[in-house]
Amino acid sequence: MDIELLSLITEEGRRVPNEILDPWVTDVDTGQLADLYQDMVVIRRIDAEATALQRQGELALWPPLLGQEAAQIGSGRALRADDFVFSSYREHGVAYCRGVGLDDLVRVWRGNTFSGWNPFAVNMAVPQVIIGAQTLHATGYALGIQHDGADAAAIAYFGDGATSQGDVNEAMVFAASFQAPVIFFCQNNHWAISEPVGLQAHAPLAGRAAGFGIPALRVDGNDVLAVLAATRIALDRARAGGGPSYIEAVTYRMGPHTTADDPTRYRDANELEDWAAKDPIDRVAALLESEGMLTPELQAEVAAAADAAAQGLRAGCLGLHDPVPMDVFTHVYAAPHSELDRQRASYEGYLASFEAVGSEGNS
Amino acid sequence: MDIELLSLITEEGRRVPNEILDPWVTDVDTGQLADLYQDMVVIRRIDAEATALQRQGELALWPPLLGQEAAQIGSGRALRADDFVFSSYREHGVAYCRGVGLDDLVRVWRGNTFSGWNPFAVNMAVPQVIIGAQTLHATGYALGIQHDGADAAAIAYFGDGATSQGDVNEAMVFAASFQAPVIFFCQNNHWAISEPVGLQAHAPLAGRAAGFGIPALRVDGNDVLAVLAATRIALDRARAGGGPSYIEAVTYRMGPHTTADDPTRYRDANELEDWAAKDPIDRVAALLESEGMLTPELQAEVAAAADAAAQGLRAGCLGLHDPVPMDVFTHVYAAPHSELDRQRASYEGYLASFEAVGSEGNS
Amino acid sequence: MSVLTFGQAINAGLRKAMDQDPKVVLMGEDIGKLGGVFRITDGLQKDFGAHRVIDTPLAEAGILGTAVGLAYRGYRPVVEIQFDGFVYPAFDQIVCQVAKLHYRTRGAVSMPLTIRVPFGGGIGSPEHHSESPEAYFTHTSGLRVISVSNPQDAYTMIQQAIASNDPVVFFEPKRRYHTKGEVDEEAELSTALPMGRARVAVEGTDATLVTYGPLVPTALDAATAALDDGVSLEVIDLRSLSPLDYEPLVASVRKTGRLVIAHEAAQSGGLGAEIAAGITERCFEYLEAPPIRVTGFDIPYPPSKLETHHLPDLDRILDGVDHVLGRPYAFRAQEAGA
Amino acid sequence: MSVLTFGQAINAGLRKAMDQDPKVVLMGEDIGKLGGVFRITDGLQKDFGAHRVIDTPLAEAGILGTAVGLAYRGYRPVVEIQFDGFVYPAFDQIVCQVAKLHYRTRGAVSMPLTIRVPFGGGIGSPEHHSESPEAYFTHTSGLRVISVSNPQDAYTMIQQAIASNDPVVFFEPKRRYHTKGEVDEEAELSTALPMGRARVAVEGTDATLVTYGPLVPTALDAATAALDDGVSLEVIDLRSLSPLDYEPLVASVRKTGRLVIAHEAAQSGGLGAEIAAGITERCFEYLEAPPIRVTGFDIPYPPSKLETHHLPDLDRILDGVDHVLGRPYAFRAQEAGA
Ligand SMILES: Cc1ncc(C[n+]2csc(CCOP(=O)(O)OP(=O)(O)O)c2C)c(N)n1
Ligand SMILES: Cc1ncc(C[n+]2csc(CCOP(=O)(O)OP(=O)(O)O)c2C)c(N)n1
Ligand SMILES: [Mg+2]
Ligand SMILES: [Mg+2]
Repeated sequence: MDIELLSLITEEGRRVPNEILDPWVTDVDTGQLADLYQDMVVIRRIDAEATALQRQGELALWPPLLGQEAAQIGSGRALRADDFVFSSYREHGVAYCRGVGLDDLVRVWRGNTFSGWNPFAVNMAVPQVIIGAQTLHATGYALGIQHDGADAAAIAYFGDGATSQGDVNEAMVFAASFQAPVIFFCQNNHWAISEPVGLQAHAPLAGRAAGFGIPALRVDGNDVLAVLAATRIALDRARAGGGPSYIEAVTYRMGPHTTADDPTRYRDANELEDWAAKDPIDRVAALLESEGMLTPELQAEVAAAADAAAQGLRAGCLGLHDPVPMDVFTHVYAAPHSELDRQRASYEGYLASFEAVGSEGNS
Repeated sequence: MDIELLSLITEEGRRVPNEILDPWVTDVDTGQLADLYQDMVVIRRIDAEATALQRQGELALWPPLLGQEAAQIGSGRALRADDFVFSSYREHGVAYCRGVGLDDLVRVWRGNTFSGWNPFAVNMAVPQVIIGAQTLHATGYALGIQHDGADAAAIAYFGDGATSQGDVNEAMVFAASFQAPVIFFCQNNHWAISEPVGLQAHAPLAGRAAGFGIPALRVDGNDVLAVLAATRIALDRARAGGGPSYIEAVTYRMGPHTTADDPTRYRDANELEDWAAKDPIDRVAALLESEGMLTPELQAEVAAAADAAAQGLRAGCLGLHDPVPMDVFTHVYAAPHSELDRQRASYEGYLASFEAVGSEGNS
Repeated sequence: MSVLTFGQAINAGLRKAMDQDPKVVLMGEDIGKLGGVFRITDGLQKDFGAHRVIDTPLAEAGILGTAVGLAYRGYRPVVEIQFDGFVYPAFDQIVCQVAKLHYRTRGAVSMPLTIRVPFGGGIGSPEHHSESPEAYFTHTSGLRVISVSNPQDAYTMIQQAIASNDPVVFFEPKRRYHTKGEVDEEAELSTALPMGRARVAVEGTDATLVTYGPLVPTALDAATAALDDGVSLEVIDLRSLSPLDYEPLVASVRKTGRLVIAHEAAQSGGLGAEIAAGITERCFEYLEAPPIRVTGFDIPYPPSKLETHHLPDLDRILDGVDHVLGRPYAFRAQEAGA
Repeated sequence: MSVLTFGQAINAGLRKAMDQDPKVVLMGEDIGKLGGVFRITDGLQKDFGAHRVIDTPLAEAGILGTAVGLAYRGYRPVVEIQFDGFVYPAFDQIVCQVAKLHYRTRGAVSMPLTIRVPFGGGIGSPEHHSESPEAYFTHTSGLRVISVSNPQDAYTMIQQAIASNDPVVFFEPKRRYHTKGEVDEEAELSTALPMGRARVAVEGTDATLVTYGPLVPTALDAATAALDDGVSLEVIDLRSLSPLDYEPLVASVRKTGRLVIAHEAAQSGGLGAEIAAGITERCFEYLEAPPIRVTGFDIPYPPSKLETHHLPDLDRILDGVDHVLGRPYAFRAQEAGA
């Protein structure tokens, strides 16, 4: 199964035509390209700052997106406010596009909570850790959109490793069966922790979709314009009642799986070098440059935005309030639950007993 | 996705050429065709007898194979003794080909046991009720074959409905990843209880395989010769180290889902009529007839074999011994288990107490 | 008052819930045209349309996972798992998503799912068709678990479950689907006994017999049989398995001093363990004997010809009562003597 | 005797099992080159080859299902589930296939699988990484369930589990992976305490404290702290969660009359319920107080900054001891007074 890899910006930053994608980005002028460039630079900087915060002990863990900026910004910027995102844990770039606050981006990773934001405030579910589970949620949400007669879409982000999970395949079955307005957005970053994509599949992942009756596109995931175009194609199909779509964005995880991971144990330095040459930001910079747009002003502006984001992130992170002990009992149920209430009361009494006894002892 | 439906014997019983399948059945002369014919007649008769036994209260349930004789005999007869079968609950025809005894065919359905036979005696696992689960078992078994350096194959039988299950898709992922010698044999009988195949998929099921990197064939499942050929192709690939294959045998469940089902609630009589015209046995009879082979002698022989099978089945069924109460505790574990042993002893005492008290009372 | 079978009562309850709230949608395998293999959803697709009574592809994780997505979108999915033994492919979605999303999102996302599971044995079925998996769910924080025992509760509680903003696993004792009973279809839901509450089904003084779902009728028979022998059993129908409603249980055991718990599920780690432990904690000084569990054995559900040897029946329950009263085999002696 | 970390001890045990039986194969995500996310299989793929230490595609049902097939073919698969919270996608294969195949086939097919699950909390992980799902498995007939608490047992019992012809779910307390201890790598497996047996870790007379896995070291600390206060605790390390080894438990409770059970899992339906019920049945006349459970709460595992408020620690265990001794807050008064 041979599936063409579509692109609009070459590794060297040359804009090339593509008849499938071109019609969908005719409106993207160099100004907008500069915006995408800025988004990518900013999110890379946020990512680096979060990694630093983890190294400094301020975050428990961080899954870097380094290398995947184009895949996330290109798709994230294609979405409408009333679309709904179901992501995995690595889609900080998408969250950024949705308008998630900087402190909210790291709240979960600091260990304060499992929910960085209210999903309905930004129409993006909280990140999913169980690999692939969110693809079904997106499909169900899309069914709801369909029942409501709305023209929004749901989009599920998942990795190359996730394609092996039953849930992801069942999601495609359900989506195709009901022609639900959902986009399966696979970031093939070539690795699932230490496992190369070749262990999950010998054939291109985009090829999976056709068998389920779902049209697929395979795009250069480091090409922000190609990703934008592909996502717009899928969104248009969803809004027009054309059912689900599948996008494989071929990219690369340039960092470790998470800050707890040491990729030198399992992958070649050469591979990383090869991919560094395909950097998603560099190529847009080169394109802007060649179009005379990468002015010192722009660069200064972008750098300032990145700095501000990094500072905002750090301040936001350090400013997060620790949760209070009795939070462990809150929101397990929507309505009172006799057994849990008993346990809560008992623990409250237990904590109070220290104070009581303590003050006794001190008296 | 257009996938050709391959066949060698038309609905009317005409032998037609097919360049993919023909090379694999050059050895099948009319004598062997007559044998396949007999197998199909016999298994249809067994199936009818089992249905009758259920109606008469001798079996708790029976899932008829009526209409699927060619798919099961064609594939079952292609297998070697050292191949290993993992089936669902409907593959009585395959079990028959493996040499499963007639009483063993109904043992489970009488409610005596969950295991009609010793899987290793006939190299066929006990039927699987959990939809799709057996496809992973077949894949694992095939991995074992591969590790052993043997040239056998594993074959998994499953239905059109099963294709929606995560397990079946994961099995394809694993099989493709390890290039395991396994055959995914899907009997698309058009129904999963009351759900038409169109609910599971809008595209041909055989199309699923390619995306996983697995070669597929779509054959007329009511054409015993085509099924035999397709299975041989897949087996040959497996034995030669060529990895997994997928076969969709397009057939029809002419009876109810099980004897507990009433298909008139959900499907058209017309549909049944259409498929009756494609009967797998009639067309072989017609072909044999046209070749002058359907002699009165053959017909008598086949009828006698079918009668004998039916009688053997009935006698075998009625002759089955009821299990004894303490069997409930047997074989839960391979080694002693203190808690279960305690429960067994206690129940033994309980049962004995009736006798003790009973005899007291009588004295 | 109408006389309905258990199955009809659930059907009527589903219909009422769907009538009252357009966000209620049913999902499952074969629930549409066929009306489900037990016909519980009979006629509903015809009346409410294929949009609200959704025949799904054959994949339980898929059903639960899409139900989660529908809940995100504001729907109240009512999922039918065809048989108890087929709930496990959906276990991950139930345990990691359905049960946790409200907590995970600090209350922002509700999961008002109802997961209907026909459960238990006694109908002569093949393997995987007679399971009692309730303890897996009662041990899962974030879920509510219900088991109904009669048509009236079935009718009322399925509506309460659907109205609950928490996810509810709703166990229907399939061998009682054809039991008939009076059902008041007019009563206001708000006046009914809340979903989380147990009910004293028979009052008594000598021992407390607690059970739920399919064994409630058996327990009622046991109370009758015991009374013939001069033993007064108090029978409690739990109705809610999570949370457990300890109030009537504690009151009863403080009165009787003796407790027998019956369920079909395997003993080790079954709900009976929790009840025995919970009651011992709460009523230690009142107990005259240790709580006794009359349950299925620690075995996979056996072939149907043997199921009567696994399922607690009248005799085994009376045997348990005998033991907790410290008079083993008294009932049996009586029977034999009679 | 060598001094090994917990993790190294399991590694050494796996290595020995693989050396001795070519049918032993390891399967899991990232267990090959990486040696697993906890490095438990470090170096094994290098030494035994990719055929015997198999990096699988990312699908837990797939791993367990193919392991079942390998067992059919005569292999003894040792499966690693990367974290406790990822075992649920495989639940169906474990509960319906692995646990039942021996029974279903009347003993013809064995399922000598070992399912290794790093479990429990206390390492500051994100959600789904700190679960204690053992009760789901102890309630599943057909499985054996183990939880080890120290390097020596880890080394020995992983070999016993692999040698077992029954499927074993093997819970490894991940927060103890770096604990060091002496391990006798030369001792004959046949001379070791059998896998199904509990061990009295500390002898005592005033109360019995029973736990397993990650809380055993905490329980040992509790015994020391209690002794300072003149309370003699008997600590029992269960080791086997299914079956439970009641012999030393019963002996201990008959001696002390008081029982505290500790585990990280949620209380309702946790293993503590079974132990409390089982001990009450067996030791009713000996009990001076109801068995007390010190456990995680009935909540989804909380965010890591709150996990210390969910996990039973030294203080909460001592509080439980206080209560079972009928002297609430005695320890605390002492601390405060000191
Ligand atoms: C069900 C489940 N199994 C295993 C894991 C552990 N795990 C976390 S991330 C990961 C790899 C995911 O790879 P991929 O889908 O390619 O996404 P990526 O991390 O590359 O973005 C694994 C195995 C998990 N979180 N959930
Ligand atoms: C996991 C699971 N879910 C549901 C069922 C109930 N069930 C039994 S057979 C069946 C339909 C299967 O259809 P298909 O795969 O096409 O096989 P066929 O019966 O047509 O041979 C269903 C839903 C089951 N046995 N297992
Ligand atoms: Mg990846
Ligand atoms: Mg079918």
